[in-house]
Amino acid sequence: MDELRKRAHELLQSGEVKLVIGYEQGNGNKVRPVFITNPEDTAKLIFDSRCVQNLAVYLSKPEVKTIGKPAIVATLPVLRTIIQLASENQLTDDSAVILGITPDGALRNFSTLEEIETFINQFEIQLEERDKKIIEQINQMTPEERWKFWVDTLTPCFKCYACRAACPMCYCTKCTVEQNQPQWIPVPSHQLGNLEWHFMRAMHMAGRCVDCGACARACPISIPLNLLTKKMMEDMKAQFGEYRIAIKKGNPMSTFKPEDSETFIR
Amino acid sequence: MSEFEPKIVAFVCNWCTYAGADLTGTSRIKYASNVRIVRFPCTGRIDYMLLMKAFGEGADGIIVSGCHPNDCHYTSGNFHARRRWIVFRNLCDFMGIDIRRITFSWVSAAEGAKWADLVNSTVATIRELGPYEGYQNISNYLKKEENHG
Amino acid sequence: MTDKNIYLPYLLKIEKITREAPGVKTFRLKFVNEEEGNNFNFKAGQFGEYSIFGKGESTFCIASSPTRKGYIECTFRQAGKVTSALASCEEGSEIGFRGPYGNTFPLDEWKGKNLLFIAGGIALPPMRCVIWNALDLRENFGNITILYGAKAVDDLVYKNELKEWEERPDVNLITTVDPGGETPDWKGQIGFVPSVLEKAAPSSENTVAIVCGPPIMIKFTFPVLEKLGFTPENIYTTLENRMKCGFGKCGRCNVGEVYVCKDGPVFTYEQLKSLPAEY
Amino acid sequence: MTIKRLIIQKTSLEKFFDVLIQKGKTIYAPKRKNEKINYEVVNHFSEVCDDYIQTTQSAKSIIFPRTEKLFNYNKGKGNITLEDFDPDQVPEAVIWGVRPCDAAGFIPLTAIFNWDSKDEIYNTRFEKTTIIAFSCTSADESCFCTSVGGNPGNTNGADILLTGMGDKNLFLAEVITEKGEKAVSFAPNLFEEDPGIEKEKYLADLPKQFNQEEIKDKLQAFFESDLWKKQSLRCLGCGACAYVCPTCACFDIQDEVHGKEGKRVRCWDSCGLSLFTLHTSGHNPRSVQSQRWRQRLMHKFSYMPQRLAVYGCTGCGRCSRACPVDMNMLEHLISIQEIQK
Repeated sequence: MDELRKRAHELLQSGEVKLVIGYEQGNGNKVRPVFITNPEDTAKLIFDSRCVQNLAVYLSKPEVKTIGKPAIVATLPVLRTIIQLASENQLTDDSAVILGITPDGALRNFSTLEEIETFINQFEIQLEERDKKIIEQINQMTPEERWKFWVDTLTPCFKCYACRAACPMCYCTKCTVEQNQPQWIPVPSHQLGNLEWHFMRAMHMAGRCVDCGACARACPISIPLNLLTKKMMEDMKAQFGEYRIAIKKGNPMSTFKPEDSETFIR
Repeated sequence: MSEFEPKIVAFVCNWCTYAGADLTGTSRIKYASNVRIVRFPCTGRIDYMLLMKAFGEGADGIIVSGCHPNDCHYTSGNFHARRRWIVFRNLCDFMGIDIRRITFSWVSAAEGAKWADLVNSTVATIRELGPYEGYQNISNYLKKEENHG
Repeated sequence: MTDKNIYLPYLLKIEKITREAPGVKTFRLKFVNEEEGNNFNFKAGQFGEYSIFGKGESTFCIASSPTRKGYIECTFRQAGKVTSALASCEEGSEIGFRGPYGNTFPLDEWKGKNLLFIAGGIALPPMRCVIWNALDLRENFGNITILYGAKAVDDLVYKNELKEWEERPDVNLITTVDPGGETPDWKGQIGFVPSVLEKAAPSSENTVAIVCGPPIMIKFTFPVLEKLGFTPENIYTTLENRMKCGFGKCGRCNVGEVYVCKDGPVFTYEQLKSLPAEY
Repeated sequence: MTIKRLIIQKTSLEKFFDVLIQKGKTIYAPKRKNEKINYEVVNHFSEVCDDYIQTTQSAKSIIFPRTEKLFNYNKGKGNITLEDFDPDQVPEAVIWGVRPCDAAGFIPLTAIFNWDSKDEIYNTRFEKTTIIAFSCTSADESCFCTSVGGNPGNTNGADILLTGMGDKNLFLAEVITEKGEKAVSFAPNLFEEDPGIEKEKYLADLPKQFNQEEIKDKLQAFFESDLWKKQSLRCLGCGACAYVCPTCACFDIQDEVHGKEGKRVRCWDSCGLSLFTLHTSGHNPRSVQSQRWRQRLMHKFSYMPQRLAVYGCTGCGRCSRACPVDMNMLEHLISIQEIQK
């Protein structure tokens, strides 16, 4: 933590960055994002196991961007996000200084996106046992049970869009859900509107999701909506051979292989 | 009570399947009349949301069909579509959307008979499955009263 | 006894459609229920929620004068979901209308004064209502000057009425188009509204100015008016914030604590100056 | 009317609940599901959860549902028929187990739906709903009702307020309104005269942390302050705070159509969402998040007291609990209070 504060201090002091995006102590036992522009305030920075929010979401926020070049505290999921954003031409080497945090909690500097890419490739995205178990349970259900499970799970959603707001990959300024000519997704949060919204969100995450869990953590009513993206990730691994975040690879959904399975096509 | 007549929406590409369906007609092959055809330039243009909308508006079954691999008028549109269908199908299945109600197929401009067979067998399948009540229950929100959440 | 459902619209039949300019149409609307039509009253400056059933509601002014009874008119540009649906309507079809909402132009206070109307582009409709209202009560007012500008000749709306106003001896009409927007036979002015206004230099003596137009036009017109001697309380304009309900509940249109749908849409420049810059 | 003070035994309370059900009331009460507690239709007293500080969502959705029909329409050939909202369709309801801050939330809601034009749909639901509140015997760090004119035993907004004594086998029942009196009249024998119970003794202790009048006065000069950006930089711009709030009333009006039939509905919306004020032209009066945050706070603590003479916050603390990035209302209000003029 001292090292992180020291590095942040240096970066702000030298003027290399105008802003450090990190975590600070919040109310109660909460931690929260902090935006530091004054080197003196770097003492506020903390890092511990509670610091799981994906800070990369702020890299595309207009008011954060106007402050100037940021340095960002980046855990493994954030590093993955940065690479995915780079592959979608949302970031370059110069966009931000990366204050990497390795899975064992050490500060690690990266000077290029390639370095980050090499680093994250050491850690394959793996589902936790708990998630695997839940997904397996759902798979074991009959289609009717699965349908009931998801309708029941998604009905409480009141469409506050916290999942979208917390997701760093949802950087579109106008979301499909807000397109009204035609109205793809009903605005009210009734069952159909909710199902279509979550289905659409999952499909738009296909091959892009870095499994940071921000969407599910942001949900004020605790809908486990990242089960959808997790399952999709597993499917894509099985169907397309791998699920890897890389700068120059093309999204799995915008590429194809001539030998892709078509056993289901008549 | 009258017998259930499945409502089926077919999303087809202009170059192969639409021409194939046309051939079915000009060849005077008789086939089930339950299908409403929606023509697209290419299967690559068929957004999964359109399929969701079809169910939402009361379709009991869906056919999605285009050119055989390597025959795409735009070279690779159907390959891209195939990828999306794989992911789409998996997600549908995981969410309990009845994937038996969505038939994917390649029907070329010369396969008039295949189109007739495809429609007939799809209609038979859906007839057996019955109306898609699960989806219609959630989409008929007009019948529902307020949502207190 | 319960109150009426304030969200329930009147049904109006489109009696006549006039194509005003590219993408701009005027509807003449008649109440399907005659009694409702007879009881319907509004004042110049008020607006309503026009709706296409199945698409939704859209907010714009009533463009006809309250002195013309039996119908209302609206003029809109095809832009969003609802206006696009409205644009595809045919004569004889039915639409919904809720209103009238909002405050009004104080025509009574203007009695005996000269009126200077300044409008740009699609903003003539809200002003047309008050122009006709004033013309129908012509003896109440002094000089009436109308300065109207648009991007190009084709974009000028109410072409027939512009002709009528031009021919009337008791109206001074100045039309202008932006440089490059003129046609070979264009006889009006060429130039932006503020500069044409400055050149025309109408007297501010016993005169109120009513300005409607795109924000950029308004921004540059106010200083010219002040230069000409108009005081802020004698300059009127309208604010056009996004609205859903029209009666101060949905929470969209407020500028600070002022609700455009209730306290507006008509504001004096003096009132605008006291509002936070949130419009 | 003056508040009538009675007492009721816990066993009688259960009977009272059953009487309300027998009288045909739809009872919404806190129910635990997947670690979250929310108001749901409850048919048996045993399902009602009573060990909670606050439900995740507020009780407002029972009177101001998140999606609500305004009227139906039918599009025939050329002509349209409208079918008005039918007040008789609205069930007689009871909200059981509301916290005083939630009950108080209906005061600003009623004000919003009734200034100038009266919203018949809201009013019908409100009049048909009896609010049975329970005083708070504990509070958490997000609670701040005492700072916004409320308190853990506040009777404002409730029809009946129950306060549990000690081990909660006995409750003080304060009957506040005629609606409350009517509910009691269904089973008057279950209630006894109050022997003079000192209610305050049993309430949660929650010190006042700011003065809302002072904040209201200060805010007038703060519109252009850089405070808003400082506070809201971490705000993600979702609508979670507004949707869990007992007083947020902003809504959208949408059409739902299925073939020839359709309905116009009103559904929740939030000033925190970026498209809330977007004009068709592309112009947006509140184009960045700090402006939207300012709107949220100013609306509750400046505009509403000015226009409706009521504050738009009851201190329930839900927004702070729901926020994924710890935008804490109490903390922000205290920081405004601390700014030196």
